[in-house]
Amino acid sequence: MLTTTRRGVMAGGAALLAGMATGRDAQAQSRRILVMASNQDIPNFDPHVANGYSASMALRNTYDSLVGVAGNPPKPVPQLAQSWTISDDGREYTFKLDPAAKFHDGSPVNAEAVKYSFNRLLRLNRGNAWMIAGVVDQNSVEAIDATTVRIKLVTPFVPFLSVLPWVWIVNPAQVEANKGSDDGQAWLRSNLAGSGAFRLRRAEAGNLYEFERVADAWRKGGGNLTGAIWKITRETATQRLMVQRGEAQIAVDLTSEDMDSLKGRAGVNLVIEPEYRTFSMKMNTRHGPLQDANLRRAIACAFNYQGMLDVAGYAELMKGPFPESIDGFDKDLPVYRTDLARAKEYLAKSSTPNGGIKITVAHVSGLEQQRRWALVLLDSLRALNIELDIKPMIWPDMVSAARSPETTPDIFMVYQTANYGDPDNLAFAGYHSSRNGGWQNPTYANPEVDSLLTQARAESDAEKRRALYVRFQRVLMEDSPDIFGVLEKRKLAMRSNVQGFAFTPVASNAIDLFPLSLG
Amino acid sequence: MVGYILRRLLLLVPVLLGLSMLVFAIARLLPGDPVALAAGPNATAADVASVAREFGLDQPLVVQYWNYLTGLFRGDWGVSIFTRRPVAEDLAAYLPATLELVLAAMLLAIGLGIPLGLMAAVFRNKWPDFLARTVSLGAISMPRFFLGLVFQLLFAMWLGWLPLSGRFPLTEDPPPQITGMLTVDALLSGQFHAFGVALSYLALPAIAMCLSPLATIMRMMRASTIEVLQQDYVLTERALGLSQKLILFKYVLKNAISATLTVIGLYFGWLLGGTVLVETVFDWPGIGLYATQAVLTQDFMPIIGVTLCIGAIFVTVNLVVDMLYGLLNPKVRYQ
Amino acid sequence: MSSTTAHPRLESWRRGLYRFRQSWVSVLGLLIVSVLLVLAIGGQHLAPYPQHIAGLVDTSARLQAPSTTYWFGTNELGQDVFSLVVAGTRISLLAGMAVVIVGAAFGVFVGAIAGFLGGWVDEVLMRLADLKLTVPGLILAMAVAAALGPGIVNMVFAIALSWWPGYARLVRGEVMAKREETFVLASRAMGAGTNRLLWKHILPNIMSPIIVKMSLDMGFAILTVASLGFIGIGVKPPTPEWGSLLSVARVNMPDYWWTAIFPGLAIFMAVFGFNLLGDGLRDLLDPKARR
Amino acid sequence: MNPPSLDTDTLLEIDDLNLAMRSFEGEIQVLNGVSFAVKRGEIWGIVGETGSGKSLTGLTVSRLVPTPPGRYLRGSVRFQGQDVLKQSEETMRTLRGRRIGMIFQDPTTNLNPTFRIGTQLVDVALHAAKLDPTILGLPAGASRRARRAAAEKVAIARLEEVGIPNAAERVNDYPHQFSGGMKQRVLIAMALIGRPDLLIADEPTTALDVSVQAQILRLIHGLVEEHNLGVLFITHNLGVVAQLCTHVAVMYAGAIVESGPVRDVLKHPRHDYTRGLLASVPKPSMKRGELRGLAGGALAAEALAPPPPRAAPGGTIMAIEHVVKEFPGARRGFFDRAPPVQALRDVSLNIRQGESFGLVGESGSGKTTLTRCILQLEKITSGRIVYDGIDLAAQTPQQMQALRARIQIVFQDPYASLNPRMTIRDIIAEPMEIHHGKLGLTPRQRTDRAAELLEQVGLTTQHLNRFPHEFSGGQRQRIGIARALAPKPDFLILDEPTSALDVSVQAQVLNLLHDLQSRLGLTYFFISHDLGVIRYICDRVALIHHGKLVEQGETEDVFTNPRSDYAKMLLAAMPDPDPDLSPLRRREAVLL
Repeated sequence: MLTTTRRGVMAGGAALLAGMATGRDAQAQSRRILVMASNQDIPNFDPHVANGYSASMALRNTYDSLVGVAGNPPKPVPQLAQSWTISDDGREYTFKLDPAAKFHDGSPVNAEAVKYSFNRLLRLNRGNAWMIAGVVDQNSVEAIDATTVRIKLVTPFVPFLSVLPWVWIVNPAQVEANKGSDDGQAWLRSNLAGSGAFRLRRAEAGNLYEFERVADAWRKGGGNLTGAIWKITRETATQRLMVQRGEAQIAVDLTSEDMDSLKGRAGVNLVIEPEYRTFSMKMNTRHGPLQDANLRRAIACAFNYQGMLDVAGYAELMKGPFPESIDGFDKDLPVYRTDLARAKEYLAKSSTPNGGIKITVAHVSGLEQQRRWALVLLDSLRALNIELDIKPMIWPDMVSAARSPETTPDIFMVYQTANYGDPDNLAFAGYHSSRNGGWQNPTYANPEVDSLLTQARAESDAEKRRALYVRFQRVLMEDSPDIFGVLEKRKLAMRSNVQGFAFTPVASNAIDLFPLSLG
Repeated sequence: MVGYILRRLLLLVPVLLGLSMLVFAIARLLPGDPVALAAGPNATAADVASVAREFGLDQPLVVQYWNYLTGLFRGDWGVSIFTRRPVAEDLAAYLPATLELVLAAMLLAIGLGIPLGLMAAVFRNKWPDFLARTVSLGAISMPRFFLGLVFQLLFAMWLGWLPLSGRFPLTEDPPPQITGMLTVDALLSGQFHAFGVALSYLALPAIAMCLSPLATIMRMMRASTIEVLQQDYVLTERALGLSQKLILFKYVLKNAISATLTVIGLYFGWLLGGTVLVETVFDWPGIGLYATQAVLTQDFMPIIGVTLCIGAIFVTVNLVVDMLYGLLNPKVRYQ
Repeated sequence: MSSTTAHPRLESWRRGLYRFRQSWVSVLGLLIVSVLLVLAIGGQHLAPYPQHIAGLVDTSARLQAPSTTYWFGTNELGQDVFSLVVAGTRISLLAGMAVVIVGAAFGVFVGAIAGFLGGWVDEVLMRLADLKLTVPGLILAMAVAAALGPGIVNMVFAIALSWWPGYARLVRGEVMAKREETFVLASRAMGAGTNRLLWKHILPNIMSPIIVKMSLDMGFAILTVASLGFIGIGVKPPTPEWGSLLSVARVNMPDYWWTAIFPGLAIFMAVFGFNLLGDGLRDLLDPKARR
Repeated sequence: MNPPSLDTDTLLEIDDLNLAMRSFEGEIQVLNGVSFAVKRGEIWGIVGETGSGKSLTGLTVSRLVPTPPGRYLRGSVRFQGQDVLKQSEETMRTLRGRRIGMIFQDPTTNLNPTFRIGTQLVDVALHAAKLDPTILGLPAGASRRARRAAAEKVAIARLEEVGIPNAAERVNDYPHQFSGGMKQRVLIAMALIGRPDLLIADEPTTALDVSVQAQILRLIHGLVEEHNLGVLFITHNLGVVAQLCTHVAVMYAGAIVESGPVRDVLKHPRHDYTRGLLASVPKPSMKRGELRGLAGGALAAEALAPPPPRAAPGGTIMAIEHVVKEFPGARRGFFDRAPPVQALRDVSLNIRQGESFGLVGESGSGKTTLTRCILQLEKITSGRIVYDGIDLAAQTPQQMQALRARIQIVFQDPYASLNPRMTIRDIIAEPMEIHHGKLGLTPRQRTDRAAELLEQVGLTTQHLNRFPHEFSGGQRQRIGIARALAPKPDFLILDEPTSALDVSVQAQVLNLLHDLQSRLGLTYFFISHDLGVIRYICDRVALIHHGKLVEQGETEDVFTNPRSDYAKMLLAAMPDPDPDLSPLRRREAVLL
């Protein structure tokens, strides 16, 4: 329990008390604690249940996975697995575990633990389970010997290595000891059973989480941090001020305006990098006026892309469903850009040639950028004599509205983050009809797209796969189900004494503490 | 008096029961689909249904309420659908911060509001009165969130006198947890340095929060003091030569305070329910933020829990106020 | 001393007016409220950039500091903050008024019934009102507004929901006091029915405290509306509501302070004005504040 | 007025005192050349009607008139030679409580409700002892504790002196645990604790019942004799002055119109106003219709043309038979209630057609409850109320509604009994609207009748569209009467209709009532605590005490030959405006 952890701290604190008055400064010196300001709480530490970037941050530092991710573009790197081999048909992966790897309680991280973890993830079917659901099943993971794991995929899945950093390995002994009636969920929610370089020292829900370096961690090297604090700071302006004042070393949720105001300040480094996080406005292709493809095209042509970019700040316009850096991106794709004449042409071909209709757009209330873009859209649509009703909705309502085409708003704003650098990640979730009713693709369905995506998933030949995705992009552009928005750049502010940070465009706000040092 | 207290305590039961019913009904009748959200972004309809089953949400509302109610008696406040954390645990984590803030604000408001109100009444229609009234009206009119922002800019950013946000230096260990209120815990464990530090963090949000009750208490105190000053017995006391000081601080004060007391009780509850604005600005990890988070995700167990918890505190505080009122008013006491 | 009951009404009006004029703060309040009313009525015509209110964005002119072109500067969409703030007056005033009127109407209805009928009706209604008072208003309003979705009507409803018990309590007390007044007794002795007693004798005589409370509540209602807007549960964009304007702009502090300061000041001024006026009105109308 | 002499016995000399008050209407002079002097052993009655400035005169002596809004224009107020108007507030405090004691009208509001009476007395004693340590009988420099203990002893002694039984225990009680008369005694004890030379009593008995009033008067009289005090006794009641005072000053509109030894002034009034005032008080010798009111400070012209003689009383119109009314006791615990309170205990009386029936009782005796029961505003517990042969309690609401037109009531407080938001026309027309079925008048006719009624009660049609606040108390009471007459009743309950009015106005209203009765043949059920008024207007009278009728009969009979002890006591307690009839003075004569 977290409270017990805190009790422990209390005891330690009491012991320290004597030397407190004099020892305070010295103690601060010897402790190198990195403070990260973020607006997301970490409500759950169960590696097979939790999701969200805050949980990812906590888990990637306290647990280990078979492979990690690093570099730009991101590449799988060894973590628990020292090395791996892939069968020719791409369906069998064999991992060689690092024999030094051990859990915090000292027991080794062995193949059984890997198997246990995969199966638990699948069994619970929560958290990141969707990443491997349908790809791996209960019988796929096989412990060959203590340090060898073989995973047989149910279907070919090219980006398999890209999802592995998000499958964490738990200590089966500890989970089994606290299994309860819910497969250890209650216990793991607030207790760690991992092997990562850090462990939780202090948890104050809604306020902060302090991590400390595991003294005898199996993974050697890395930075000099003795600990880190994930401080929940809801206001981005406050996050910025904290970095500015040196109260925090890293802020992860800054706006473009924040970045502008930090620019050129002494002691602050800014990281502004493209990332696999797309923003698009999904149009309801199954219900309401936007079933009419011409109207969709008209809107896509009328939209003020420059205005969108202006208010977005550090971002670039999307040129189709994929970021440019993703393999499979079609460089020659003809994208819609602001062209009123063309918009009016499309409008004339639609069932409402003179506009005069009212459509709705939903965005997540509180997401400032979405609000701004909704306003830009409102302004743009006036040129087509289309009225826009902006509905800020809370996220649960958005999710439930997406359930059926009838309740889905005409336009549905959505961010999609690629958890791995593969086109499948964005394309399958966003455009495959099996995902209809989910928020990533509430309505769009096209059998041709479905078959292209299913084929591409299994296609191990890179060239053929690329061709499939190009074809997919062309079909999609013709259908125009989305207004392709922007790729917002990742904006991190960092004190200049933070060393060892290397940007990776995957979940880069879930800071990997291991390599970091404080100078 | 004892009978009175017992009767009031007994009355708490139906009130809390009614409150729980009301809140439960409101929270559960709101539209929205928190279950889908909890099931995760990639959940299928079957997944959603299984989550609903897991939380007993497929049962009739009455059954759900009954389960909730019986759970309450076991100390089980339900589980957040969204985070799957027990609400009781969350409340234990968030509530002390809010209580500390509200108590500090109330202490400030009472400590300053009563003497200021007394002063304004004594100098009625003279400049101290006008000043106090205008400033207090200004304070009531100032949106707390706006004031918080201005405070942060002024005292934390530009002057650098006080910390920007939070409750305690991040990299230092807080005093051992006893009540969860850092200043109190620091005092209880004798860590006076930590007390000072915690106090410096508490100062800005508490001040931003206290202004409105301060002004109300001041105005109330002023009004009731003026009323008391016009009472016949004050004339008698003056006519018999008692000093102005004695009349004011002994005879008038006691009568005037009892009228103000009710406002204090009401304000306490009001502040508890309205901390979210200040907590947002100062990143004060309190119940208001928790509630807002729950509202935004329509996570009804925390909503019910918070509302019920605040309601219970409110009712209790008002019970205490009523008892104090009885202590100050012999007529009530002897009934 | 013995003639406190002898305040004739006209005299007290004159006396009140005299007091009202005596207190410069009340006059100031009246002045502020008058300006707000003018802005609320003629805002669309007074705003220099009415098209910005309707939603025109000009991203090339975003976040400009106050100047002679843009008195209060521009926001992140390049809209004129002054125009938005002026346009927000109507929303805030309307919403505030609606909250107060809806809350008061319902509260008066409940309070009058409870106070007049007494007995178990009174018990039930008042326990309900007490219960309502124990539910934190802002959280309830948040929950309801969030559930109903944004929009002025929903917001007004959500806030008014926690507004009525205050009126119910006030009216009940006043009705109970007035019910025992001799002139009501006189009418009862003549054989007057409930309707006549309530509408002709009791309610007209308790209007003063209700009006005073309403005017004092106006400011608070505006504040609550703004608070909901600030939390982000309020009106729909592009409606320029002060709380939402401030909420959106707080991320711009302190660099683009004008986007936040001016809506904040507008809220402050409106609430301040109504509070001053309400205070003055209380001196004018509330028998308890007289003497 | 004699020039003030510097007699050593002279406590207070007020000379040409002029005071102005600022209000929203501008500055008004409220005291206009007031002069008189008080010596030790003298009891000066300051008598006058509402607004005559008598209370302000009393407050001025302790300089308790707030300035502003007050402003002294001219004159001096010398207390034992010092002009209090020129003293500092500090010096004034050495006079207040120590040299000058004060008591005020309403004993229930003049004690601080949240403190034990002991605390309040002790604080006054400690204050006085600072100026005169002998009060506590302790050497200077005694410890705080000793001083407190001594002060408490003194407080108890004083309470005993003013006749509080069990004083040593009762110092720990709170004011609400005392009755009105006891509270006034406590206040007198408080005023006397510093052994003052001058006692200023501002209407100290007005809020009390006659019997209690008599006790308090006796107490004050005794204290003057014992301590050789000077007393300034402010009152509107000439009877009280006649009973208690040695001297009297009659005030009218801020000026003293006449002053001197009480016998001289009351027996041989020189000023018109004094004469008028005396003529306004009903006296046993007066026949109905002989009472004369005052107008503009002078005696009013003779009454209007004498009313036609009244018809002889007929048979019983209202029979009250064994009426009992109980109220549920106060809640004591969760389930527990105090036993029920019996407000009326087996009350029976008959009222005859066309007569005036008086009901006399002190506060809490059940008079008001009885009227409410008659009006069916309260349900009686048992017994019957039969009006014109009809059992009222057995009527359906519809039947009762019709009966209500016949039984009307005029209330005590003319300020509270008229709806301030309605015009006079609407007020008078209201019963006609309610009893539309019986009267069948069109709105136009109602207005006409309202005008007619107004003229009948001595007002004019111009008053129809005005609001109640534009009228004086007496005028309002006339409006109340007009309203009661509107549905053409034959039975009128008059619930203390004149007790809130000044005597001169009371006289006018009594005359009007008499006149109306003669003209319209009404039956009056007249409730009052004022025996003089009852004797003046009623044919028969009943005395009620603690909810029980103790005596009833022909008025003259009861008054001249009371049988019950209670009636005897009441009659003895009633202050008569003839100083020669003062029991206090009789004793004084014996003592001398």
